[in-house]
Amino acid sequence: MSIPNDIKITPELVAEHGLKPDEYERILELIGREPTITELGIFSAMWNEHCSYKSSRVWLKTLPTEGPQVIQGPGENAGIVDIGDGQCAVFKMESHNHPSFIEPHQGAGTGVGGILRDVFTMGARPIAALNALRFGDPDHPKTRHLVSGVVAGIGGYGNSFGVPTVGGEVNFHPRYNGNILVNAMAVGIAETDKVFYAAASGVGNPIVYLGSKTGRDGIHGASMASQEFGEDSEEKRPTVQVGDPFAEKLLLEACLELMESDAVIAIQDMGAAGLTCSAVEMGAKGDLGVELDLDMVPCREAAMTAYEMMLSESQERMLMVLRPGYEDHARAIFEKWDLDFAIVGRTTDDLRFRVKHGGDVMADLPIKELGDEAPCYDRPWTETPLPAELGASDVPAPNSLAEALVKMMASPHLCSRRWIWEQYDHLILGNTMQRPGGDAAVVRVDDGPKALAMSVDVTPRYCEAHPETGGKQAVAEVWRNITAVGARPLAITDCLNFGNPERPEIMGQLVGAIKGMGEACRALDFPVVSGNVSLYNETSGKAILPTPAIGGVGLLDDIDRMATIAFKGEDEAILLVGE
Amino acid sequence: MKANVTITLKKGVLDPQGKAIEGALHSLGFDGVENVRQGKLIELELPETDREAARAQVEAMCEKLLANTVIESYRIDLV
Amino acid sequence: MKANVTITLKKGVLDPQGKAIEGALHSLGFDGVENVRQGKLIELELPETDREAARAQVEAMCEKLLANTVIESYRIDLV
Amino acid sequence: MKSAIILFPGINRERDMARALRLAGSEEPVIVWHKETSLPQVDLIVLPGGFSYGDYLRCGAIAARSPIMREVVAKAEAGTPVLGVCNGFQILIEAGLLPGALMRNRELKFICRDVHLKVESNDTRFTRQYATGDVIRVPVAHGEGNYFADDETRRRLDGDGRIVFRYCEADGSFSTEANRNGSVDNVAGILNERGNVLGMMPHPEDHVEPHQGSTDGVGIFRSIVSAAA
Ligand SMILES: Nc1ncnc2c1ncn2[C@@H]1O[C@H](COP(=O)(O)OP(=O)(O)O)[C@@H](O)[C@H]1O
Repeated sequence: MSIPNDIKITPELVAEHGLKPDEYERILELIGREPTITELGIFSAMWNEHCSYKSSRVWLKTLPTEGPQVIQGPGENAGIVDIGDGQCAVFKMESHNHPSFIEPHQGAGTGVGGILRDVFTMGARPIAALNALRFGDPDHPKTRHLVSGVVAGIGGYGNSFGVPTVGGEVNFHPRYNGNILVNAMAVGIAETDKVFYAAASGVGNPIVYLGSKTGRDGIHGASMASQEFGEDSEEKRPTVQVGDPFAEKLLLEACLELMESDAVIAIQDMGAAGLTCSAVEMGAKGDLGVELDLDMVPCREAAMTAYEMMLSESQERMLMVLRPGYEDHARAIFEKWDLDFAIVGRTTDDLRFRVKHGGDVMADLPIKELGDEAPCYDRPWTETPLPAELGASDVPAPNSLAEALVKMMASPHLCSRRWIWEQYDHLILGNTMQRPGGDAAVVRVDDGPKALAMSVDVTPRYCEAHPETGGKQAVAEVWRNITAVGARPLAITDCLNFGNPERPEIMGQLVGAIKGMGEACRALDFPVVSGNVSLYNETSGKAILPTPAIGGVGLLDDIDRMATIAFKGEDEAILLVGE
Repeated sequence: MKANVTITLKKGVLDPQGKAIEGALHSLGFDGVENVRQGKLIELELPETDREAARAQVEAMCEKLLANTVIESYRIDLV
Repeated sequence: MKANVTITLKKGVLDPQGKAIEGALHSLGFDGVENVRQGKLIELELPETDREAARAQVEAMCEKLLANTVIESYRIDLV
Repeated sequence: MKSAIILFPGINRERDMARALRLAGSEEPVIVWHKETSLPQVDLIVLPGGFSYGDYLRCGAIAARSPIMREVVAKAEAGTPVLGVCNGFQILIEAGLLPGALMRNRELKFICRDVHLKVESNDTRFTRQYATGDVIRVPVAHGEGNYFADDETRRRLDGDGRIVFRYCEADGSFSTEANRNGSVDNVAGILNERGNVLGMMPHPEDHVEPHQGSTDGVGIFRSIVSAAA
C-alpha cells in the first residue's frame, strides 16, 4: 500500500501545527521522509506541550511520588492510593482553561467530563468532584458572564452525570482578565484488584472504540490545514466541543459493567487529541504496534478525513483493548446502553503506528518514538527573588476592626461561595458528610464507616511573591484542611497553571513552585500521584499569576470521629494552635 | 412590531438533545426520521415601527444576549 | 422531506425563561421590549415524500412526544 | 415489603433510593431496566431522581414513553403504590399519572440546598408516620421543579387534600423565599386522585441517616413500609 502524500508540508503548515523548525527536523530524521498531513497532525498532537510535558518534564521528575500508600503514581490516567479493605482511591486534577474562556459553559462542562473519564477509565466509580477557579477582576465586563457560564457548566455536567461536586475554590484577580483558570478534580473508588491501566498487551487483539461518535470538534492545527481538504471550508471550521453528560453517564455504567468480566485488557479515554494520543499511548506503554482502520470509526459527520478523525476532540469516547472472544459480550453491553461500539483496529508486533483510511495508509510511524522521542527542554530560568520583608509597623492599622471585618467578609475574595455551590448537586449519592463551606469536604465510602476528605488550595499571590514559598504553602494548606476534619492526608494531585515557559522568569516561577511543592510533600509524607500542567496562560504578553493548584485526599477511618467547623456549645474554651 | 428569532446550533456542533430526541422517535416507531436538531425560538415585541430599525435592534439583542455566537447562529423574522 | 416544528408555551402558562430574558434585555438597555416568550424549534428529516403523509407523521410525533400539550402548542412547517 | 426501582438511562439517584428503602425495612429493591415490559409483583414502584435522557427535550418526557412505563401506568391504575422523586416526579407527570407541569426554576438556576416542607396531610400511605402540620427538612437538587397547574387543577388538588407537601419556612409559615423554585401555591409534592401515586421534587432519600444532616426523610419510607405490612 502506498502512503499518499498529496499535501505539501510547508514551513507555514509546520508552524501552524505548533512545531518549531528544529522539532520538524527531528521528525524528518525519525521517519526518513516528509510526513503526510495526517502524520504531521499526529506529531503536533503528541509533541505539544499538553501531551509531551516538554517544558516541565525535567522538573516534574523531582517531585516525590512514592509511599507505602501509593499504588499508582503519575503516568497513568489518574493516581491511585490504598485506602485499606481492598479498596483504593483514584484521583486527578486537570485544566480546561482556554476552552472555558472561549465558551464558558461548554468549556467548563467538558473539563469536568474529561477528568471524570480519567477516573472511571481506571475502573473507579467517581464519588466526588472539586474545582479550582480563577477569574479576572469582578468589575471587568466579561467576568460576570464567565463566572455564571463556568459555574453553570460545571454544575450542568456533574449534576447530570451524577457525581457530587463537594468543594473547590474561587479567586478574582485582574491578571486572569483575559485568561481564566478552570481546574477540575475528580475522585473515585475502585477495588484494588480490579484496576485498569492503559498498557495494551497481546498481539492481534482487537482495539475497540466506545462511546459517542466522532465529529469535527475542536480540531487542532490549523485553519489552513482544514481549508485544504474541501471546498466548503466554512462548514468544516473547527468548532467548540459540546459536552453530553448523559452520554458520559451511559459510558460510565457500560464501562463498569464490562469491567466486571475479564474482557478488558487495557483502556484509555480519548481526551485532548483523542484517537491519536489514546492509541499511541496504549501501544507504546505495552511495547506493541497499533493498526487502526478509520473506515470503522463511528462518525457524526460525512466525509471526515483521516486528519480530522485523528485530531478530533469529540467528547465521551474511549478506546479499549479487548481479550479476544469477548467482542460479542462487550458489544451487547454497549448496545444495551445505546452507545457506539466498533472494532477499529488491532495490536501488532511491529511497533508501528499505522492508520488506514479508504484503502490508503495515511500514517505509518514508529510508535515508541512518537512518545519517547518527543522533545524535552531544560528551559533557562531565573529565580524569583525573595521579596523584602514587610514590617508590621509599615502596615497602617485599620480605624475600626469591626469595619475592617465587615469589609473583608464582603470582599469577593472572602465572601460566601454559596451562590456557586448551591448550583452544584453536592449531595447526590447520599454520602456527603461534610458539605461545601468547611475546611475539607468529607465523602463517605459506600455505607462507611470509612470516608475520604478532600480539598483544593493555592494562594496565587503568595506564589507570585515567591513561587517556592507559595508552592510549599499550597501543599501545607491542603494538608491542614484535610487534618482539620480529622483525616490522615494520603497524597495529592496538582494542576500547574503558568504563563509562557519560554520566558526565563516564568520558567523560574514553575521551577520555584515545583521545588516548594516537592519540599513540602517530602516533609509531610504527602506524595504526588497525578497532575497536569497548563502553560502559555497569557494575554498580550502578560502572564497570569503563577497558580499551582493542589488537590489533596485523606482518609478518615471512622466517620464518627469526623471534626466539623462549627462551635458546638456555649462556654467552651477556644484554643489557637500553631506558631 | 413583533419579531421571531430562531437560534440553531451551527453545523458540526454536537447536539446532544437532537440526538436523544431522534433516538426516542425511533423507539416510538418513527424509524426513518433523521438529522433531528433542536433549536430555540424567541418571540418578542418592540415599540419600534420602522422595519429596518427594528431588525437592527433585534440583531443587537442577538449578538449581545440571545444567541451564543460561538456555537449558535440566528435568524430574525419580523412579523 | 424536511420539517420544522415550533413548540411554544400556551397563552396563560407562565414562562420563566421568557421573563428572565426580558429582564436581561431591559438591563442591557433594550427598554421597550415586551412579551418575550421562549419556545423550541425542532428540525427533522423524513423519508416520506408526500406532503400530506409527512404532515400527518410529524403531527403524530408532536402528539406522542415532541410537545407537552398540557402546556405547549405546536406548529409544523414542511420545507 | 418488596419494591422495584425503575432504571432509565441517565437516572442517578437509584442507589440513594435503594439505601433509604433498606434502612426503612424494605427488602433489597429489584432494579428494573426501562426496556423491560413487565414488572414483578411488588408493594411499591419507585421512579428515582436523576437526568433520564439528559433532561433533553423536556425533563422526563422521553423516559415517560419507555416500554416499562406502560406497565407502570397499568399497575398504578390497578392500585400499586408509586413514588416518583425529582426526575421521577417529572416522569410521572409526563406519563399522565399526575396533573400539571414542572418548569424551569424561577431563577433559572439549578438549586441544591436543604428546604423545609410542611406535611399537609398525614392521611396518606406515604405520610402516616408524620403528623399533619409537621415541618421536615430535606434537600432539593433540581433545575426544573417549578410546579405549574391551571387554576381548576389547583383548586381540585387543594380541595381533595392532594397537595401533600408544601415548601415553607422552618417555623411552618409560607413565604416566597421558602418557595425557591417558584412553584404555584408552594407545591412540593402531590398525590393522584386514588391516593396511590405520589410525586415530589425534594429528596427524602438523602436525609435518612444522622450523618447526612437529618433523618427527617425516613418517615416517608417508614410510612410506605408500614402501609404495606
Ligand atoms: N504536575 C504534575 N505532577 C505530577 N504528575 C503530573 C503532573 N502533570 C502531569 N502529570 C502526570 O502525567 C501524566 C500525563 O498527564 P496528562 O497528559 O494530563 O494525562 P491525560 O492523558 O489523562 O490527559 C498523568 O499521569 C499525570 O498524572
